[in-house]
Amino acid sequence: MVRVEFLGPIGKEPMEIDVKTLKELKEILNKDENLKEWLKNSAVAVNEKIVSSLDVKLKDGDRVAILPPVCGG
Amino acid sequence: MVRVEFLGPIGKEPMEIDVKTLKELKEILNKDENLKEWLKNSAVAVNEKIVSSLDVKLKDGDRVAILPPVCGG
Amino acid sequence: MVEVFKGGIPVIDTLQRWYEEFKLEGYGAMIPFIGIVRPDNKIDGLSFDLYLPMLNEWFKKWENLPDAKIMMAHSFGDVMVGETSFLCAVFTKHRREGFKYLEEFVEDFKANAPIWKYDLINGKRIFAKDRAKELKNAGILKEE
Amino acid sequence: MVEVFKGGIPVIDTLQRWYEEFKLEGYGAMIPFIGIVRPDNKIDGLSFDLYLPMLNEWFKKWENLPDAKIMMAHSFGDVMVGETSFLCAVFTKHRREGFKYLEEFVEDFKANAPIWKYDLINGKRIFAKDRAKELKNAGILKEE
Repeated sequence: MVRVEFLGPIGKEPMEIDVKTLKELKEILNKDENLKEWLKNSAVAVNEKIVSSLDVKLKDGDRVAILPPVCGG
Repeated sequence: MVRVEFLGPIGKEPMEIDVKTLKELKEILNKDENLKEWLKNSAVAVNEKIVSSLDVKLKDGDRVAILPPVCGG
Repeated sequence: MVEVFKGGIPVIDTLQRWYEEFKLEGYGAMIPFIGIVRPDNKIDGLSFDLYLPMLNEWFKKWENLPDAKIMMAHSFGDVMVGETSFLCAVFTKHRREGFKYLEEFVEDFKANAPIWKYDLINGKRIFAKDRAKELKNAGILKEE
Repeated sequence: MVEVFKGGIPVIDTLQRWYEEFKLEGYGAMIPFIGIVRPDNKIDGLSFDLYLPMLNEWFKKWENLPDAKIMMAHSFGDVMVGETSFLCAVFTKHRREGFKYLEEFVEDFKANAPIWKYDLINGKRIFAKDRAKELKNAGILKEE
């Protein structure tokens, strides 16, 4: 199982999902119409590191974060 | 009379001198061998403003400052 | 580690602590940056969410510079107008590296720190979408 | 007016006073610069002479900027290692003007403020000739 967190203004509770790749995760998350909008401009981190490709294997216990546009300070 | 102040490391007491121009003052100050060295790299202010030319008339009560190289902070 | 505070940062206490900690370490310049909440857009204040594990991960590359020390604090939750939500300080031997590092650090922070800002208006918390910037590789999960 | 202090500047008290004075004036960025005396060249400290009338005259052009507020303090007399001899703070609406003004201000200060620095070594006060810079139009009274 992979834990998916939705940060900041997305305002969605974390999910535990049984997926093996980011591609699979993409399919599932895009089914949620509200989330779909956020995915257009959100970055994705796996275990606190931003990823640049969907060819990332996920293993049991990995943490995925969906990161909408930021503005600190 | 003009008041001449020697700032910072020059370490000379202020003088009251009867001169009408900076040219005249230059003649007088260069007679002091120690001062002569400082005059090579010192700027001159008349009434707190740095001057760029010797063609400055001095009047009674003017304040002249001899300013050696600076380093604040 | 980034120092985090619920609500406004205790600016003066924090600066004092950092100053005392590093004033005898051979740094000739301490340059802080204090981000104060401005009374703009009729807001009562701002509010922040942080993703702390990633914030600390991001900060690591600034914590171990060979020729500078950088300290940083940020608020989470509500910060009222006139309070401070972001505080940092760069310590360097000479001033010029200090100016350079401060600017580079703050720009990197603005672009990459995982922090989300909201306006507080009439008791509501509204995402500051207009001021937010996409992180690198944003949109990777977008449906083609 | 430049604030002057005999010996080291009370850094934290001064920053607090400036912060409280301007935090509600619509400035989003306060960027101080703190010049700390480094334990270099085996000095016990530094010492300073100021020409105050001209220092204040020089500072005037920085006091009335349309889009920034700049505050400044400097020591005269002896300042020991670890103490602060120069303190300033730039307040601007946004950070970028703040970075720009801070750097311009400090460079102008270093080149043009009528201040003389001495090393304190074994109880002696030695002019820091190697670090001193000629003012503009220097040498005007030099004998041809």
